[in-house]
Formats: sequence, C-alpha cells, structure tokens
Amino acid sequence: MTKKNFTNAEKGWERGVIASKIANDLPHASYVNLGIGMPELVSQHIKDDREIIYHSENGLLGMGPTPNENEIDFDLINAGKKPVTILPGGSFCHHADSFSMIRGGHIDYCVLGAMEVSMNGDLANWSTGKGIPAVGGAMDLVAGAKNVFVMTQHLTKEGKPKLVEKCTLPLTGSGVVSRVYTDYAVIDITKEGFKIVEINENLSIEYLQTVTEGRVYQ
Amino acid sequence: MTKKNFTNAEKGWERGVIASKIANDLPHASYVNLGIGMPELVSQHIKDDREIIYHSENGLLGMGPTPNENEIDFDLINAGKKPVTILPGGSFCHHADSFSMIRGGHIDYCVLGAMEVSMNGDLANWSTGKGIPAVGGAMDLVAGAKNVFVMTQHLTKEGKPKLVEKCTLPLTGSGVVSRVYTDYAVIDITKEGFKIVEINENLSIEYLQTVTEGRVYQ
Amino acid sequence: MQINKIKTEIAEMLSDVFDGATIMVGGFGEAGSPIELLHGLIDHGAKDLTIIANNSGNGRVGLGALIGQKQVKKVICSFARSAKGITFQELYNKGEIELEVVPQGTLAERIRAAGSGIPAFYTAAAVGTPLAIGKEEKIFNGKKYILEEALNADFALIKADVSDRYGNLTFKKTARNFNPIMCMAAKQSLIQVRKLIEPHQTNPENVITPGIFVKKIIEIDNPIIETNAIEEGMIYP
Amino acid sequence: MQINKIKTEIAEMLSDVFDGATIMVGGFGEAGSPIELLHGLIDHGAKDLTIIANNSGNGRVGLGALIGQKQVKKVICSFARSAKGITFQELYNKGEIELEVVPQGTLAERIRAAGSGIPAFYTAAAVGTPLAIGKEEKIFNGKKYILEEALNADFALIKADVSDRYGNLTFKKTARNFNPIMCMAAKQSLIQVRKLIEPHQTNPENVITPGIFVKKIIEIDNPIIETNAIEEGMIYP
Repeated sequence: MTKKNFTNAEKGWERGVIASKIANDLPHASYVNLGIGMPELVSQHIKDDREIIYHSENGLLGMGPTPNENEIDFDLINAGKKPVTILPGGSFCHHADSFSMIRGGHIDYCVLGAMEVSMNGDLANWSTGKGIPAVGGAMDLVAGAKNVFVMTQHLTKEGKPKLVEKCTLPLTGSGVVSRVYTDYAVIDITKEGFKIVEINENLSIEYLQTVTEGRVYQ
Repeated sequence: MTKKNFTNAEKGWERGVIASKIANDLPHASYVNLGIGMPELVSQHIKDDREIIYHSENGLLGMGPTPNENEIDFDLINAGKKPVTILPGGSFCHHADSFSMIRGGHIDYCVLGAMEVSMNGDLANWSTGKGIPAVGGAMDLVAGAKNVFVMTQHLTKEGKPKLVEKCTLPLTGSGVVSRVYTDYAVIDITKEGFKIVEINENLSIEYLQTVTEGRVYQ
Repeated sequence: MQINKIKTEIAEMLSDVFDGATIMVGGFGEAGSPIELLHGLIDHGAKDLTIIANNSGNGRVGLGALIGQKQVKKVICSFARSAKGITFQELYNKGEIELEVVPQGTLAERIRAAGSGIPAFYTAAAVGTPLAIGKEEKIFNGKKYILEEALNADFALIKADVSDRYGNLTFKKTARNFNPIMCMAAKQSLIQVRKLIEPHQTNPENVITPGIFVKKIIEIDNPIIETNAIEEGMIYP
Repeated sequence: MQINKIKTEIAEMLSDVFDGATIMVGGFGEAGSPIELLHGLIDHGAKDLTIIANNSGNGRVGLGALIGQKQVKKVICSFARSAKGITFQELYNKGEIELEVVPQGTLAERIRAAGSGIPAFYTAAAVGTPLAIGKEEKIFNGKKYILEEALNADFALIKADVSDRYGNLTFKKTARNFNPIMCMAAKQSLIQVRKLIEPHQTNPENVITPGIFVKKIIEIDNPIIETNAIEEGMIYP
C-alpha cells in the first residue's frame, strides 16, 4: 500500500488550539497521563472550572509544572526525564504501584502521540522498525487507561496520512484509541470508520477525506 | 487405617524445652514467623548471641513482646489478633506486601503447629473436616517460607500418633515440612523416613517407633 | 473548581450501594474495621450482599451485626472461625450463608491483582490441598503452581487514620492490613477516617493509599472500638 | 549480637558478584541510579552480565560506563534509546550486545512478581503487538491477555535516601521508581544510601523497603549526579 503524499498540505490548527480542545474534553476531577512531547501542552489549557490530576508513570501523582532554574531537583523528574514539580495533595510511589494505577484502569485519560492510527483504533507510536526499539510505558498506558486520546499532526512530515485503514508499523496496542485530535479535525473511532466530531473551519470534509486513508463521515 | 492409641504415653519434654530447641536452631539475623499458640513460646528462648526478627502476617515486621496492660493498642495486634508491640527497626506494611515476604521466600523460618505430619513432609493443621473451615495464612506460609518447622506434641490428646505415613486430614501443604519438634524427639523429614536428630533422654528408639506411624531411624 | 471527596453524612457515602453488590470490608479482626460504615450499611438495608474480608465479624457490632441482619448471602474470607463470631456461626450452621475459604495471602494477592489490572496469577499456596481442587495447574521451573483469579468488588468499606480532600490516606499500625489493596480493587472505595487534614499537610513521601484509589471520605473522629463495644454488650441496630 | 548490614567498602558490597550474573539496576534515567555501586562493579570486573533496568545508561558514567567496559552481554529494559546513550548504541549497532524490550509496566510487574513468589501473571499490555509474539494467550471476561513470567536476579544495585542498620529504606521523590521492587526480586540487594540513621529514628509507618529485602548497605553521602558528571565530561574509570 503506497501512501499518498501531500506536500502542499493545508495549514491546520496550531498545537495550542489542539491542546485546548483536549483540555476542554477532560472532565473535572480526572486522573490524566500526558505523553511526552505535544501532549504535555494540554495541561497549559485547563480552565479554572476544573481540577485535573496528572500522573507520570515514573511514580508521581499530582505532577506540577516545570520548576524555575534554581528549583530543579534531578530526583523529581517526569516520564520524559525532565525536571518537574509536585502539587499539594500529590504523592510518590514505586513503579509497580504506578503501573497498577495504569493497568488497573484508574487513569481516566491518557493522551499520546501517534505515527499511525487505524480505523479500528489500533495505534502505532513506538517503533519505525529501524534503530533501537524502545517502548517505555506506552503499551501499558494504551491497554490500561479508561480512555486513550491521540494528539498528532494529521499528516507525517513527509505529507503522508497518519489515519489509515490498517497500520503498517509495529503496533503499540490493538483497538485501543477512542478519539484522535489532529490539526485538521477531532475524530472518534467508531465501527463505521473515522467519525468527524469537529473539522477545522478552513477545511472541507472532501479535503479531509483526501488526506485520510479510510472512510471519514459526520 | 486405625491409629494406635497410647493412653499411658510417656511424659516428654516440657513445652519450654521444645521451644528452646527450636530457638537454638534459628540462626542469627533470621526472619521468622511464629504460628499462633505453642510456637509463640520460641521467642522467649532466643539467646543473646543472636538477633531474630519476627514477622506477623498482618503487616508487622519487627514484632515485639506483649505490651503491659496500660500500653495495649487494639490497632497493634498480631496474626492471632492479640495486642503486641513493635521493636526499633520494625515496620508496617499492607497485606499484599506482607505476603510477598512470605510467598517470595523472604521468611527464613516459620514454626507452626500440626494435627498430622507425614513422612514426605505433608502437613495437616487447618481443618478437622468438621465445623467452619478456616485456613488463615497457613497455606501461604508453608508454601513460601524457606524452612518450615513444626512444633507439636508427639501424640494427639486422644493418644494417637501425629507423625504418620500419610495424612488423613485435609492438607495445608504437600511436602513442605523440613523438621518436626515434639515432646519426644526432634525429627527431620527425609526421603528415607523420619530421621531422629535428637531423642528425649528418657525414651528408647523402640518406644519412639511404637508411637510413630512410619519408619523412624537414626 | 477543586476536587473534594469529603462527605458529611454516612448515607451519602453509601448512596450507590445496591442489592446483590459485592463489598470488600477492610480490617484484620477489629484493627482497621470500618464499623461506622458497616452500621451505615445496616441502616441502608441493601440485601444479598457478597462480603470479601479476612474475617466474618464478632458479636453484634460492625460486620457481625451486618451478618446478623441477614443482609449477606456469601462471605469470601480466610478465617471465618472466631469465639465471638456468633452471627456467622449461627447462619452457617443453618445453611443460610455461603462461605468461600481463601488462603490469606492468596486473598490479599487476588485483591491486589484486581486493583492492578492482573486478571489472574499463579501461586504455590494451596497446591496439593482441597482448596486447589478445580484450579488450573502449571509447572514453572519444576515446581507446581495453581492459577488464581482477581477478586473485584463494587464497593470497599475502609477505615483509615488520616486523609486530605483528595483521599490521600495513611493508616495506623496494623490497622493498615487489607485496607490499601481493597481501595485499589473496588469500583468505589468509601473511607471513614479519624482525621482530615489540608492537602499541603500531606507528605507526598508517606502517602500509603494515593487519592486515585479513593471515591468518598467521611470523618469519624472517635470510632467504636469493637472489643470494648462487645464487652459493653453493644448490639447494632 | 545485633543485626548490622552496613559495610564500609564498595568492594565488600560486591564481593559475591560473579561472571554471568543477572543484575538489576535501580533508577529511572538518572533518578535513583546507583552510580557509585556501578563504578564499583567496573572495578570488580565481572563479565557477561545480564542487566535488568529501565534504561541503558547515559554517557560514560554509571550504567553507561559499565556497558562501555563490555561487561554486559544483555540488557533487559523498556527504553534503551537515549540521545546520550552512546555506549549501548555503539555496541548494539555492532551486534555486540543483546536487547530484550519489555513494556515498562510489564517490566515492573515481572520484577514485583519475582519478589512476591508469583511465577507468572496475565496482562493486557502488549496484546496484539510484536512484543506478544510467542506468549501464551488467555481470555478472561471476554478480553485477551498474555502470560508474563517473573524476572529474578542474583543482585540488585540500589540507591536509597536513608537507611538504618536493618536496611529499612526510604527514597527521595521520583528516585524511588524501580528500587523497592528490585530489592524484593534479587537474591542479594545491595544498597547505597545517602544517610544512615539509628533504628529508633526509623518511623515504622514510613518505611518503603523493609529490611527483610536488604542484604548490604553502604553510605555514600554525596553521590555523583549523572547530568552534572556528563556535562563535566566525566569518564569512568
């Protein structure tokens, strides 16, 4: 299957806009795990009408923002190994307990990046099949979290669709994704295909279909 | 199989003597779980040349002696639900962690009572087959502890042998006992049968054989 | 808006409980036993309950009282025999209550497994005994093990020592016992706590049960001590 | 005679290590990484080691240095990719070091299982992925799971914050990570600790790793910080 290549792709939502859409979909009092990279932006867009508790799989519940330079502690880091802080009411635990929170279905939402998402909710985001394979906690998160959200650009850097009929890369999980947030649209994974929840105001459904492998519908 | 009945049985070692024999066999720095009842006596006979740490399966490591009347705390109890104390260097944990210590082979010795012990080390000590069945932590202890010692009278109250060729009561564990301490003898479980480690100074091997089902040897 | 799991009425704590529910009850003997929540469950009146606990109650207080009210159809526990366990004993002898006996460590691990998303695990405990009958066996490194499945619950009734509004719990001494793992295993863990504190007073290094495992909290600052209550002849309700 | 697990020389800590041993190394990235013990292992010189850790080291310090010395034949970890992971990368590209990739939660649970006497358990993580190939599958309540086996070790190299002579450990913040469960899973857990205290100073409510899981302890009061060491160009030995 040769993927189409959109080198003159439309400009979609900025990352901050995508992040705020996810932030608005996280209910008050949710326990949330934000993947490394783009998903980390979500926490900056939570409104005052709700309190969200962030989990970092390296044994930190109640994660706070990045510390000031003079407050950095190399023993207080997130899953991306970057210095963070802990908020009042937070707690530390060991790795088995931390993944009990994940595997046991206690994390309400996790937000992850993607290389590919298929129509049946398969996710590929850990290996291109080249280089050193490194999975981290992604497989546990997608298998365990109550809701798995994907945050990603709609197209790869090479202009190929990330939303596909069937993943070609090694899977992270099978049938695990519930919703995808891209710069072009918010899309639910349903039995009938990619269901458009919201489409970028500058794009048509026809265009969205051309940059997506597999049926999109409203 | 009808058991013999010794109504005029010989008088053997006192409980304290049996307890001190066990105490002398527990090496310095051992982690030990003493069963409820007679085995509890063992801790009173530990010599000053060693430090033993006592585990109680309800989440207490470093258990100390019974408190004075005015120091009783109903939130600090042992597995027999009796008030106890905790020694410096002790710690509390939850039940899953406590049984990780047991099941994971971290408890060096457990000492339990018995209704029957068979020649291949089977132990029956939880159910007579009548009344409400109640097993507690005995099955976990015998399956998990590195060494399982039994402390018991050689004969039942009815004068029947407790050391038998094959247990007739429901088992607690199969092939788990390593050594038995009775009022008549200290006996190792071996492939060849009940091996006498020490015999009560007032008894002959011939007598010991008559009150034991299955071969005893020296 | 701030997260606040604290309730002021016991009825509010138990508002979602339903007939036929599976309910874990924390405690080992009386240590850590949530007596006030159990009395609330008697007032609530839910029937046909399955209770998962280490024991089956003493006297006519707490779990003993709940069983005496005939609200329980089945008890899953390690040790249902007790000199003062009058209500269970009576119903058991009449064949009016079911009992599933589980080795204590297997009980703890099945509960922890449920909370950890582990549907089943192998253990050597009970191998070769009547409690292994009907269970799948497998050999690892030449040793025989049996397969034990996770034990889930709809609710857990829990007694803790201190909590903040997030439900970060600490326990007192051996009153910890089954309480933390039951918080993990139940869909709703309902906590009675001796003392409430502010979140900034919680030391993140010393939390035993993180708030993620807690649904509702109520302060009961002077809870009933079972031994004393039974000695004084207390009968609930 | 009193129990005293405290040693004064790193060589004494590692005296039982042998060629071909399986060694767990605590830490997540640099937090909780026992750098001084790892350097001791370089001095010791044991070869053909299997390392179980979350990562595979950075720069030429700690685990990165050990791998650079070609003492490691295999790494079992969840994430062996790192910008600064120069030594592993080089050997991996040359085919001179083996890698077993394990999902992080499965890695943690396999270690905890080893310490808890659980030879195997079922998990949904990795189902339907390349990491499930060859693993036994089973359906529970209509959902597919794979069987994962316990991961044991001969030794665990651990960094803790505080200990008494019994080995009752506490950890600092996210430097806790894999350290407590590795203490449970190894035949000998060898602990470098920032500060030693007297047993009566240990609060029994706040112990994270009880002494029963600890073999030897050494005080390293001012340990190397990996980030700083790499920035300063440190190369060990």
